[in-house]
Amino acid sequence: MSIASTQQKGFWAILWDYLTTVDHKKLGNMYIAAGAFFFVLGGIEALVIRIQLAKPENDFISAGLYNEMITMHGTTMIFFAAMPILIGFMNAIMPLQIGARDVAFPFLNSLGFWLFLFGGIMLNLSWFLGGAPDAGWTAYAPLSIQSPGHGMDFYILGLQLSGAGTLMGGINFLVTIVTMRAPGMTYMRMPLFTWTTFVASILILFAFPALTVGLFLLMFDRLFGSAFFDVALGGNSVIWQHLFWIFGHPEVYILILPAFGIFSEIIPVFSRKRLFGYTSMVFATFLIAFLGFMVWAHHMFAVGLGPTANAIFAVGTMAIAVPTGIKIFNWLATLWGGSITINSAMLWSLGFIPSFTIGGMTGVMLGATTADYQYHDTYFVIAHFHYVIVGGVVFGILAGLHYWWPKLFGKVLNEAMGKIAFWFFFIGFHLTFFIQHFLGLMGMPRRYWVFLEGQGLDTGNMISTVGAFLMGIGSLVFIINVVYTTVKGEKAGNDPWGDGRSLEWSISSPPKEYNFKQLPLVRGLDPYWIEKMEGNKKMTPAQPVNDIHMPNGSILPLIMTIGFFIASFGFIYQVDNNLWLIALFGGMAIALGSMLARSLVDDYGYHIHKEDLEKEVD
Amino acid sequence: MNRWMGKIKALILLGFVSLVLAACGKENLTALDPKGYGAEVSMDIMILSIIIMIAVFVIVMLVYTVAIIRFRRKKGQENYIPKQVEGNHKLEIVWTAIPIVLVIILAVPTIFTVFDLADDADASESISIDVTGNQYWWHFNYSNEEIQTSQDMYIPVNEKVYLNIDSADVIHSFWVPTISGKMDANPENTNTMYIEAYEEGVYWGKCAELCGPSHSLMDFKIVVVSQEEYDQWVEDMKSVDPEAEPETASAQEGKDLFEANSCIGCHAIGSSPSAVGPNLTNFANRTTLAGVEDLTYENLVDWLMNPEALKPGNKMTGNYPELSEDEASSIAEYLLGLDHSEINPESAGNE
Amino acid sequence: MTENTSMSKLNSYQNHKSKEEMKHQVITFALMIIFTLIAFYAVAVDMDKIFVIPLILILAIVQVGFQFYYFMHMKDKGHELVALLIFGGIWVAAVAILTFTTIIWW
Amino acid sequence: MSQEHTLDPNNLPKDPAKSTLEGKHKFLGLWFFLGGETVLFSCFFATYLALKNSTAGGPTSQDLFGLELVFIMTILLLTSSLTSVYAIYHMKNYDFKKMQLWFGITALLGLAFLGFEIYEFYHYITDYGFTFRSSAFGSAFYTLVGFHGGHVVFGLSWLIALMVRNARRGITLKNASKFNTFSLYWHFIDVVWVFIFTVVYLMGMVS
Ligand code: HEA
Ligand code: HEA
Ligand SMILES: [Cu+2]
Repeated sequence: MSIASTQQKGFWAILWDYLTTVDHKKLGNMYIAAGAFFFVLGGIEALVIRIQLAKPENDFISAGLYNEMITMHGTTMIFFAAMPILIGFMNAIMPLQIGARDVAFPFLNSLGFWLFLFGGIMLNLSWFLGGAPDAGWTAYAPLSIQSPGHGMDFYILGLQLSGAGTLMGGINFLVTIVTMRAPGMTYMRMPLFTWTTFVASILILFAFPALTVGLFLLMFDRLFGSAFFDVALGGNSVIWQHLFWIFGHPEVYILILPAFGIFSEIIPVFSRKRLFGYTSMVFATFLIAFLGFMVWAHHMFAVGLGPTANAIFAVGTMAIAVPTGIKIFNWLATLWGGSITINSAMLWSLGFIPSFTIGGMTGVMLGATTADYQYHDTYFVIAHFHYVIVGGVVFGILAGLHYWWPKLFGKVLNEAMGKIAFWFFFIGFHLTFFIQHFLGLMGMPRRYWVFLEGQGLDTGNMISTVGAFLMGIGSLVFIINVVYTTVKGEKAGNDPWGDGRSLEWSISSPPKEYNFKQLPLVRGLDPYWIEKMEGNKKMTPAQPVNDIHMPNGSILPLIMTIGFFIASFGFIYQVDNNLWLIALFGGMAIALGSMLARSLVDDYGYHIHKEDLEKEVD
Repeated sequence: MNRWMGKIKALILLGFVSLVLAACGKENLTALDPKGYGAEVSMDIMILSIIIMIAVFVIVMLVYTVAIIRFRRKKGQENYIPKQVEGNHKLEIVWTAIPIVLVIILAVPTIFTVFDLADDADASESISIDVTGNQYWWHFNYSNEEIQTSQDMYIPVNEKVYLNIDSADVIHSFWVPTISGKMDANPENTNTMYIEAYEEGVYWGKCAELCGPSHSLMDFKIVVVSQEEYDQWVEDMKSVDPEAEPETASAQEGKDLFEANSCIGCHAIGSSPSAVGPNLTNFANRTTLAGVEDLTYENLVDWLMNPEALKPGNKMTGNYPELSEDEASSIAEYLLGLDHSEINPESAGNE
Repeated sequence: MTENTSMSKLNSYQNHKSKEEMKHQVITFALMIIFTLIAFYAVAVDMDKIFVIPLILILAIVQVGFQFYYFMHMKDKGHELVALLIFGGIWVAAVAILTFTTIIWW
Repeated sequence: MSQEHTLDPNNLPKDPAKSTLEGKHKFLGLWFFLGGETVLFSCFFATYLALKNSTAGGPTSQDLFGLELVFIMTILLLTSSLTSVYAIYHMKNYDFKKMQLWFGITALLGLAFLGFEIYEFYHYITDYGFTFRSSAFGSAFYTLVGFHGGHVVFGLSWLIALMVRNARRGITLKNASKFNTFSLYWHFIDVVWVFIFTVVYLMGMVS
């Protein structure tokens, strides 16, 4: 348990360490790594989609496979790439920003990670077990009920597992932020990334249960013969759409708000200027979250909900432009009058502003119901949401990776390669998606396996495909950069950018397992900056050096997850053969047994002793 | 970097211009050249919104560009610390208020048009057609006229037509971009919307809600003809005799095969309500085969022998005995004789 | 620590306060039972639908308020944030139920 | 065992459940979780309300429901809420035996409730042939009420595990918060039931 020496550990010891860790930083990195893996997977699926659509009536892949491809692309990207990477940042960075030594529930944190990972594995195993889900990431009933094979079942259980993990993460972050802020870190001194983590967690808390319910209904219909969506027995498929979008729209803000938080950290640092309109930024974040729950039917304008509902939801949707606008203008005002350095992290942030603004504006256009009757389910919508998701969330993730890489891994990413990657990706991105607005309006619906020859759609689609490959090259350069940096990169100091403002820059890169030897005393917004400006090189401690209490690692989260994983297979295959009920009950027994074990054995953690701490150098 | 930025801007602009030059896509498919009431109303809102958006975007980009250029850290400024501005209430109020105003400008006409397009006051005295989406074809039932047909819908020009849309299986969505926006075809209810076409012509319709493997092949057409032609068509369709003798012997053979192989069990000819498969009354007058292919003899024979090759996952595959090439040819000949109306897509002028 | 600590060690003020609180809780419980009785009675005697449904819904909401505020101590200090989040949840719940009862009509 | 978790008899914290950081975390965590559960159950309720008349020719709510059984179940569960309040009261007074006693009664009431619920379902299935698969109404009914029942089962297992595990330990700062979170959870189950008996049973019987 000594932390004084970095003793050489064997491979198995390291593996065991990662399998049992409850350290928020390690889990954060694991989230990011797994998310990156799924991003490449989803990206390859995107490339397959674009190859298929490169020319009219192409037969690169079959119709059924195409539907599997788009479903898996959408599901993987949203649930297993974008969200986990953001949760990874929340895990790794947020506790550092509020001056905490860990999250409130380290055990739950690890459970959440494993549930997410096995959910993703579950979903992707469908490729090898008779076919992937093929009803779109939105899984509209009754198509999803009638979908043959077990693909949809993997979708349902995979999302159910990872959704449970996400919910745990959300609650964990909320409690952490409420109870574990360092002395002096009042709510209105929290960095914006912490704020957006907080608000996104609230969204998770209220949005995911709707998905959980929807998935249960789908699962009961598919696996246990209930009749929620069976019209012959009085079922109603519109219920699924409501449940999905009650979750689905807040979900897009779960994605974008943390990205907003990341930009709100980066832009001030590289403008050397405090964030303009901090209070209104916080307020706007809450307003977006609040309004986010009242707009979901804008995905259902064509369902036939009636003019009153359509009009109300149209107004709600457009209203979101206002708080988002506040944010955009505050960022611009932060740049204004600053002293701007443009490096890779900043490039991604600057690329974000115009790209996201375009995406947001097409969002408002979609919100105008009458026009949406034309846009709906066409490539215009595809263009809209890739503009906000890629131009907002993915840019945010990449900006955050460049910005926090030194903090996470102790090395600064290579600048030259960072810029090359940016330009390839940025140009490819606009090439791919800008043209799609027009394709949509020219009569190309989305989820089309082929488009016909002679309908004026050929050139646009070709351009789009070329763009996608440029994005692929950009991503590859980034991956090479990561490898290169890991091998050759220079070591980073505590504050490699020189202008760090928040607490994470006041400690070593990467931080010690206990983060702060002494909890820092926070004297205002941007605490580290304040200390630097007043001539102190570092934070004033709020307490003397004391023993630090640490939680014990545990293998139970992994075992519990494996239990649920096995049980999921039981659920899926019991329709074919009753023997699978053994897997169902066996898996459940493992999961519940490890839960019981957890609650029966008191875990008091351990202490890092004062004497050892004093030997440490910062 | 600025140099780069300029190049990219130029590139994007170039792309944009070339697009505008390439017109707005294919006539009678694009939503950008509306020839019907719904599409026109949508277009108006689109134009209003795009004007607002361009204005907003220009402002954002102006501030953005100036900020990046003017406030770039220059040589010798390495230790310069700019003023740490907390905020500015006046500015913040301005950029809250202006978007609110813009949003209201967009919201008000949106609300009015939403109610306008949902108005069904004239439903009882207008032509009304029951539209049913099926995997992967469309059925049209002119309930007042007792006419059944599939794939090609005939309507008179400049006339409000009410569509009662539902689905026989999964959710589909009825979309004819040039005439009107979409309406979903749900299995559990009937949605009503009206369309009105301003010009004669054949308009492409597409299914816009994922409905299975052949979702992208579920095209249909609206054939807009003059009022007289429409009346004529109704007349012709009503007087079709499903039992009429085909002209040639091989067509007669085809008819027998059609009946013997229980094709007739799914495909009605005439006004029979049976609608497991498309109604074939005026099959030979169709614009396309199966919605997407040229209606030629060869294509039809291929389709009859192996529909799966054209439309994966369709409901016809495997539901009838395998056909030899000869048998398929006879049936094709029979089907291509089903041109019971003088009114066909050519009457609509285009194509 | 296996021994039970006896009541006597608590200071009497605190003791008094929790006694007081207990009284409230019993009253709360009695009210809940009464509300339940009224609701069941209203249905049993077959009153007019227009009247019964709002009545029993209001009774339920008040009863649940009791549960939250008295049994679950939401009225106590230190529950502000908790209340905020619960009301957040209730808000989302209300919007969801409202739409499901209005625009899913077929 | 670390000294942090044992009680110093001369310096008893006022509220043992929230006197440690861990206790505070548990307390907040559970409340936030209940916020999520509110949405979860509201979605089940919403689905039920949308489908309650979709009986597909099968039994309707008026055919099925009877007041007596539901009334008994309601009283049982409401009372169990009170008894758990008593238990927590005694916990705050560090009276372990009484706490165990009242929690014991809570568990028994919960079990009785569950027994009646199982009887009720059995009755519908055998006497009316009304199952989970009969109609959309059937699916929605069993899912909503069944999920609540599932929560009761989980709560009971939790309670019994806690009681057994701590039977010989008495109240400590570590387990006080566990008992407290359990009781919050149990109250919430009661809250949900109040809406179930009102919205499902009572409203289902009003003609
Ligand atoms: C990160 C993800 C993300 C984000 C942030 C958004 C943001 C928004 N989205 Fe988007 N959306 C998606 C992801 C996202 N969306 C996805 C994935 C889908 C498709 C799902 C599927 O069907 O598969 C979708 C679909 C979608 C639809 C349904 C389209 C259809 O299927 O027919 C609509 C309709 O209203 C919509 C609207 C909006 C609006 C109004 C915003 C707003 O929040 C945008 C606000 C931002 C701005 C407006 C820009 C900045 C503001 C200013 C500069 C101020 C001044 C501006 C004005 C006055 C206009 N979105
Ligand atoms: C976070 C969300 C996210 C992200 C990041 C993306 C990213 C991309 N998406 Fe998106 N997409 C969705 C979410 C997302 N998508 C959703 C939700 C749908 C709707 C699905 C549905 O309809 O149900 C959709 C649908 C969708 C469609 C429409 C399909 C259809 O309707 O028929 C298309 C088509 O162009 C597309 C393209 C792309 C492209 C080109 C990218 C690019 O940005 C990807 C860039 C990344 C790469 C190119 C990967 C890089 C890989 C490497 C560097 C490794 C290389 C290794 C080897 C070659 C071995 N996507
Ligand atoms: Cu949305």
